[in-house]
Amino acid sequence: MRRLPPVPGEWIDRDRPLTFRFEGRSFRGFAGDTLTSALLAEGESMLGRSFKYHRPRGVLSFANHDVNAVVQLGDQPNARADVTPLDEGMTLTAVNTFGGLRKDRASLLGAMARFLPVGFYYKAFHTKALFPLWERVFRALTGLGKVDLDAPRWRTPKRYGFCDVLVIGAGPSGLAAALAAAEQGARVTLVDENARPGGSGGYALGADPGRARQTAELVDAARAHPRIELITGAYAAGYYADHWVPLVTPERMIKMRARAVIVASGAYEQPAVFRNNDLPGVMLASAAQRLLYRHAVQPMHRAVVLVANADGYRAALDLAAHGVKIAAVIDLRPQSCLTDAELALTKRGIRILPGSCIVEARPGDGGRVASACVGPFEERGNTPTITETIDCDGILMSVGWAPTANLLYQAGTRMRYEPSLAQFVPDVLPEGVFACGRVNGTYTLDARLLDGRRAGSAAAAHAGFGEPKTITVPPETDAPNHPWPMIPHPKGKNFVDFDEDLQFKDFENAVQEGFDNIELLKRFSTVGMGPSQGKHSNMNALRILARLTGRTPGQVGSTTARPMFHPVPMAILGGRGFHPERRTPMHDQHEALGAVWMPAGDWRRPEYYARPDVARDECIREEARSVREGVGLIDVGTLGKLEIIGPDAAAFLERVYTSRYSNMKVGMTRYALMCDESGVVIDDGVVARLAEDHFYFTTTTSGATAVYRELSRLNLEWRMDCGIVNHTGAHAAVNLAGPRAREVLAAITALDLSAAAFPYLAVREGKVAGIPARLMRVGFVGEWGYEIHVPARSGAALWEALMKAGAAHGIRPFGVEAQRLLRLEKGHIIIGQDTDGLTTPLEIGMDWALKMDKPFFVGQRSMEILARKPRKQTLVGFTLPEHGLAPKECHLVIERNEIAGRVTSIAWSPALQRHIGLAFVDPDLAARGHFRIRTEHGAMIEATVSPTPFYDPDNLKQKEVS
Amino acid sequence: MPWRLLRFGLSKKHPEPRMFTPHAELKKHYDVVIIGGGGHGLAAAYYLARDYGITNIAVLEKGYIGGGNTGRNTTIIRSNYLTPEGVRFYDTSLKLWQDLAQDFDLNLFYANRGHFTLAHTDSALRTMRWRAEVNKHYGVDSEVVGPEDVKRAAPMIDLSCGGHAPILGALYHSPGSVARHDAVAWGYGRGADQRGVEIHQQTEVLGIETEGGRVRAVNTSRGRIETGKVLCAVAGFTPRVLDMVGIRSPIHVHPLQAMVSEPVKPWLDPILVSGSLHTYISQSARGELVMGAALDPYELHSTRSTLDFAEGLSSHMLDMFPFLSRVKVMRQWAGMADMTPDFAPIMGLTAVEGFYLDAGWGTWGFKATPVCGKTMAYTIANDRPHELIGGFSLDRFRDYALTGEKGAASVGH
Amino acid sequence: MKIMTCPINGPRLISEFAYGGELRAMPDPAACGDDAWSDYVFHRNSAPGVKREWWCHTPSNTWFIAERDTEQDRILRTYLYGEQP
Amino acid sequence: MSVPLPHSPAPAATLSLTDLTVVRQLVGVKGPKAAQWLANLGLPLPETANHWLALDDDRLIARLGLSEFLLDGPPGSLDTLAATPRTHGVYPVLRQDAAFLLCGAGAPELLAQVCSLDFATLEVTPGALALTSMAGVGVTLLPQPGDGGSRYRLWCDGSYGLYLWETLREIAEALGGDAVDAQTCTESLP
Repeated sequence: MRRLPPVPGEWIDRDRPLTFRFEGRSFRGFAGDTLTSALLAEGESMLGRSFKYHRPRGVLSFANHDVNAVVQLGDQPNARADVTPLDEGMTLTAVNTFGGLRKDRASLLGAMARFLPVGFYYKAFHTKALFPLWERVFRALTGLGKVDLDAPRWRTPKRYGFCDVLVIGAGPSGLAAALAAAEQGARVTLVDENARPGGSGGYALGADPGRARQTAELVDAARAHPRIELITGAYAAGYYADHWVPLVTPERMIKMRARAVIVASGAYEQPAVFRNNDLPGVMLASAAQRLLYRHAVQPMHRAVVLVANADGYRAALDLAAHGVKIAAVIDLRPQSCLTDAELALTKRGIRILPGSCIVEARPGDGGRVASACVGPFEERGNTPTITETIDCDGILMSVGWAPTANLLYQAGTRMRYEPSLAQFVPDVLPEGVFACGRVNGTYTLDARLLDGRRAGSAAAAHAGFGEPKTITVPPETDAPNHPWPMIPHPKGKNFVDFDEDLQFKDFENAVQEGFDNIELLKRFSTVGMGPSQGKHSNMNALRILARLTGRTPGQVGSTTARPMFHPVPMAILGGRGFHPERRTPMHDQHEALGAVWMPAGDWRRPEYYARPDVARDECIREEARSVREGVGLIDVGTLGKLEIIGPDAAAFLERVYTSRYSNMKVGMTRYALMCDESGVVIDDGVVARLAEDHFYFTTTTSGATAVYRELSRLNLEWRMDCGIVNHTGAHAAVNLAGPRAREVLAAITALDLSAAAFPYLAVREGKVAGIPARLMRVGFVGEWGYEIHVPARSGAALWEALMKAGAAHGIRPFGVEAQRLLRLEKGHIIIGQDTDGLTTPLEIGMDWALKMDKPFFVGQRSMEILARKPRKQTLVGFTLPEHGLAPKECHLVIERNEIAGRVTSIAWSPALQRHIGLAFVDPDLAARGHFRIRTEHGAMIEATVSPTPFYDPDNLKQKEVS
Repeated sequence: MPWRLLRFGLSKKHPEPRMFTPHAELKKHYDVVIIGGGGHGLAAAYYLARDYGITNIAVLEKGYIGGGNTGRNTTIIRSNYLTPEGVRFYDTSLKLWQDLAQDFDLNLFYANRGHFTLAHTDSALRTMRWRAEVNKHYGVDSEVVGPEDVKRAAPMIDLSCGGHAPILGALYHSPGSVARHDAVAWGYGRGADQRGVEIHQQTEVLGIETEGGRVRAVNTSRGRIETGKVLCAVAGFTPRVLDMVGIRSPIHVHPLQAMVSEPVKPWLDPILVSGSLHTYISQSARGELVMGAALDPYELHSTRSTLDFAEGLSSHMLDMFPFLSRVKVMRQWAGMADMTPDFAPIMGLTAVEGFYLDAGWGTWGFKATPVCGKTMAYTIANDRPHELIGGFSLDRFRDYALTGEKGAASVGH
Repeated sequence: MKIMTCPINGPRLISEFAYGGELRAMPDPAACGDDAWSDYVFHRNSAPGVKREWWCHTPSNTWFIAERDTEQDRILRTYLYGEQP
Repeated sequence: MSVPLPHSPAPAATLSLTDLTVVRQLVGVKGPKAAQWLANLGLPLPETANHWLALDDDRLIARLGLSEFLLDGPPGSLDTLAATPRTHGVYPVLRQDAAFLLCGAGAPELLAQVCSLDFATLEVTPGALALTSMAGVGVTLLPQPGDGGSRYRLWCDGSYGLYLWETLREIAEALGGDAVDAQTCTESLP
């Protein structure tokens, strides 16, 4: 057992023991453990396998980038053991093993490593015939966890949040910054990804409890402050424009908008590169300290500590103070700087070997590190000779840090390499973005606290609270980073990137092949592309590239850090998933009548009304027949419904539509066609003149929003004396059509419906079933009919009244499909179906709707140009023989084996007892009068050009039968 | 094990030569200067050298090769377009793709997965039937299939898409493939380099000198070069370069974003695209889910990422694949797309003699890399547009003769 | 997400707005030749820089002009059409 | 100085959602002369854009943007206004909006889940209202400070009414709140 007696400030709750299973064996831990700390406490050091070679791996960072210690946790494919909280009864397995963690058959790949150098897969497997087979092998080996295809959708309560100053990282500098900002009056949100605040102030102690106390006091002060909101267990997933930072908790995302952002995210400790630096038991010093102070876990009994800075000595003291035997401290530096920590160690009689390094670590049974082979360290040298082998069951690495600058980069910060620190530091920060603490290049505790206060004050001032205080932060005296913590080894296995199993020589090879630019190197070697996104590998990769190309790290520069900072579950990003849906006031009536719905933008419309034991097409034909022979009712409430009022109303309409409206009589309607500037048809509808200065007009369902918006803009630009009102949602509308329509309507209105009083294409206002209504006599479906518009809240009542009044006449509701058929019989086009993104009015026989003698309309000038060009295609009506196959919409017209057009609409016409349709064809085929259509199975069907309308060409249906 | 890998194991020193020769200096003069070291520019250089013996070429790249949209796209390769011009052009490209890895002797991970464009509305289904018919006419394997076929190829999909946009059918394009994008640039780059082409990275073009309406020289961050022929192949940066020669175009630059998940064991074989949900997805050889969506809604010459993109795309993905709820998004990024009014490219000669354009690549440029190289090489060598790109000339806008590819490219990919 | 400030409704997420394209003067259709017209309809200089654009706050249907740096993704100022400060 | 919103869901029963659609009458008017027209009818007007004021203890007038107005009252209370003929520069707007009321301490959390507006800063100016987007739908949102925290009136296009109602109710219930019928909640509006 490696669990220590209670450690002051530990995060575990010893009164709440938990049991769980890992790789088929059961273990115990405490509430407050993470999977890793619990397993280590139980003496388990092998936690996972590496991605490429399947080498045994244990703890590296214990800071949310141990991506080799990843487990399958129910429907979570890639749960990171180092940070996933332990829960009762969890069942875990290591991901991507073949036959279990201990006996992973794929570990064979490790033995083949020399055959699989960097980019090996670019160099083989690519013969055309064989690649598909190889690909299957790759796909079997690739990937980490398994997706549970039965896992349910998880909807999360995403929310927006607001604060004046957002502080990211609640370590010493972040705490100091938050307090300083709050004291100046700002509303502060302080966020930390750990379960508790304090950061390194809680574990990097050098066995000095005073440091912990100092941090604890800051935490208490922050908790107590009325203007500080502390959120723990949440990470800032990225920095987005205008200080927008998503804070991700285990349950949800808070999209935090701040006036100023302070990045106090600290630094990642970086590994030293030596042979077998990946053995279980070899870890970053800070990982060991976190295990110790947070979870009371003794990570090893006998440690060798590889250092190049004061932090390493403090780590050694922390371990020594908790019963770990420090076999030796190996210092890469020729002579160390005699810090207090170092003296304290010497007092304890601990060996310190300056100017030395670990040449390689050696495994014992079970794969855990058993000894460290030590030799002299020459920075420019090759592999040192081993002078001594020291037994140990753990190695700590403390040779330097990389700033956690991901968010700073995303915000657009320019970083510069500071040689005295051997590290990148912020050079130019964007407006409203501040940095403090380790990420800002200050490492000693006192300096970090000062730096925090400085940033906090400046950020508050930027957010409009108080004046920025001038606080000077003393420069670092002792470089916290070693510029070259690398020990080459002929046998390799000295890892730089643990995600991707990249060794030192992989980088030499990549550069040799010409990938000597940091971005190219990344793309070729995949360094930093694994799940940890380079948190422990980018800095060393950069140092190696700089060395190999004779440049400084500053000249090499670093790769761009993109969101996410830590990976974010799709459900956390997706939230609840809003899908706005519009309903007409008659929705429930349609539902009750058995409507089969079809989407129309945000709307849903009845495609047809299903009847028991009647096929779809038959239902549609019955609906159509009832319109032709009796009376039908359709909900057309999804049409755009606009009004334009004012002295310039007519003039305005004449500028946006192609026809003329100034000469329209009050009480009449007229077809309206709209083009864009290039002369392409974009919308159509009907314009009704209600008064000299007042028009009511409709648009297509899909065009409604865009048309209203664009007309509003044009009205602003043209400064005309009229106003446009959008009544699309405020009006319900139906079309009552059929020979009996007038009788039905007459029963519930006092309006004079005689052809004389209410002629074809007229508009009238009056009451229908007591509801104030606008009625238009339109002929879209080719029968005597009325389009009736009423206030939306009366829509259902209108529908009920008409259905009731029509019952005696056998009224039937009809859907979109029947309407399509009926209008096709009349040869009316549907914008978007009988036109496409390039169709001009000239191609669809709408020349009559173009009033070219008007002073101006949108698209007019382009139309003049188009009119002088030969037509590429023209829309014609056609009929098919009474019997035989029929093509579908969008089947092609073929002439001399070339594409010569396409069918845009086709249907079997009950009225004509044959298939009729509309098609785009070459003008000469239109002239010839017949053409051939090819079905999807290649059958050729002869079509005859036919004038439209197919049905009632003389429009007799609209005339009073005397 | 392939012999190549044995060589790695058995040779003492890494047995691979340098792919791209470094050149300390720019020459005073080149026969052809290619602006843009992406897939298109390098491919043009490769074919100019290989097929026309023109090797005195400088490829100028302001960043690093393949660092633009070549390295930022989601690598979908298909030819099921809508217009005859488009179908012939992209199908030629697809055939070139299939042999490219062997030509290069470099594994491009060209993986034939099959490509479904899902239809959620009857009008979408209509457009797909149109595409299928045009495709078949030109011998391109493409057909309209029903929801059950989609289910068969991707059994885990929720055909109702959470009840919001039920899948009515799809356009199935069996040749649809994905490839390792970077390797394409490296392959063309290495091939061009071996044939004497000079690739100059970190070399930015600052201006283009013309005289009497023809190209004379190019000014770069590393000095002036004289040349009579310049190819502009800088998708996303086209307007800036056109500005140097005073050419106006209909191109609008919009960011196109994408994101990738953590690696998971492969569960998705085909490439799926949904027009209505504005999403597309495939699973890479690394096990990562590569996901994309529609263009950003407004003009912007920047590759910044937005949170609303990741939110919207995730939500729509979960409509199709609810079980991805706990799969994590690892990284997001963006490229800059040259959009044209008709969603077709702009290629060929221009009003400035000796200035050739390979632009307007919107969201459809990667799949066209090989054919662009071939046709632009022909066009430059002969100072005459290749017959395959006749429909893509800049003049078509002046002449109101657009090439309506919108129906096939609107959601890209 | 970017914040855009509607002159009437104040600062909002840019997702509340619709982009209406660059503010451009239309040549006199009667006076200009075909090529000049097609150039106006299709072509522009799209090189990045500060552009004057139409934007609409959709919940209130408020159209206004935004001066926006299309390279830096910065909105310099917004004002109602014709009320340029 | 605005107060931070709580990030934890509100305690149960401190959140209620009410559908006022059928118990309120709405009248809309817009246009360059709309303000003058209303003034001539003797109605007090909010001075600035996107502000509202109470006409009496049961009716309110809201200024939407510069030149559009929305009047809200019990059924029949606005008939005369609705019947008054328009004059030049005055454009009647038929309002058939869905109308909801949101009350209780849980309201801010609910709003933060569906709307990107910082209500804390909106509410520092008394009488302010907002035209914004909520769960993907355009809404007019009007905070009514009252004892027991803010109450929020909101209106959206009637065709989106059911969608918005169901969306808000689902979230309200998740937050421990519930839907309350109009009568129990309409006394002392606005």
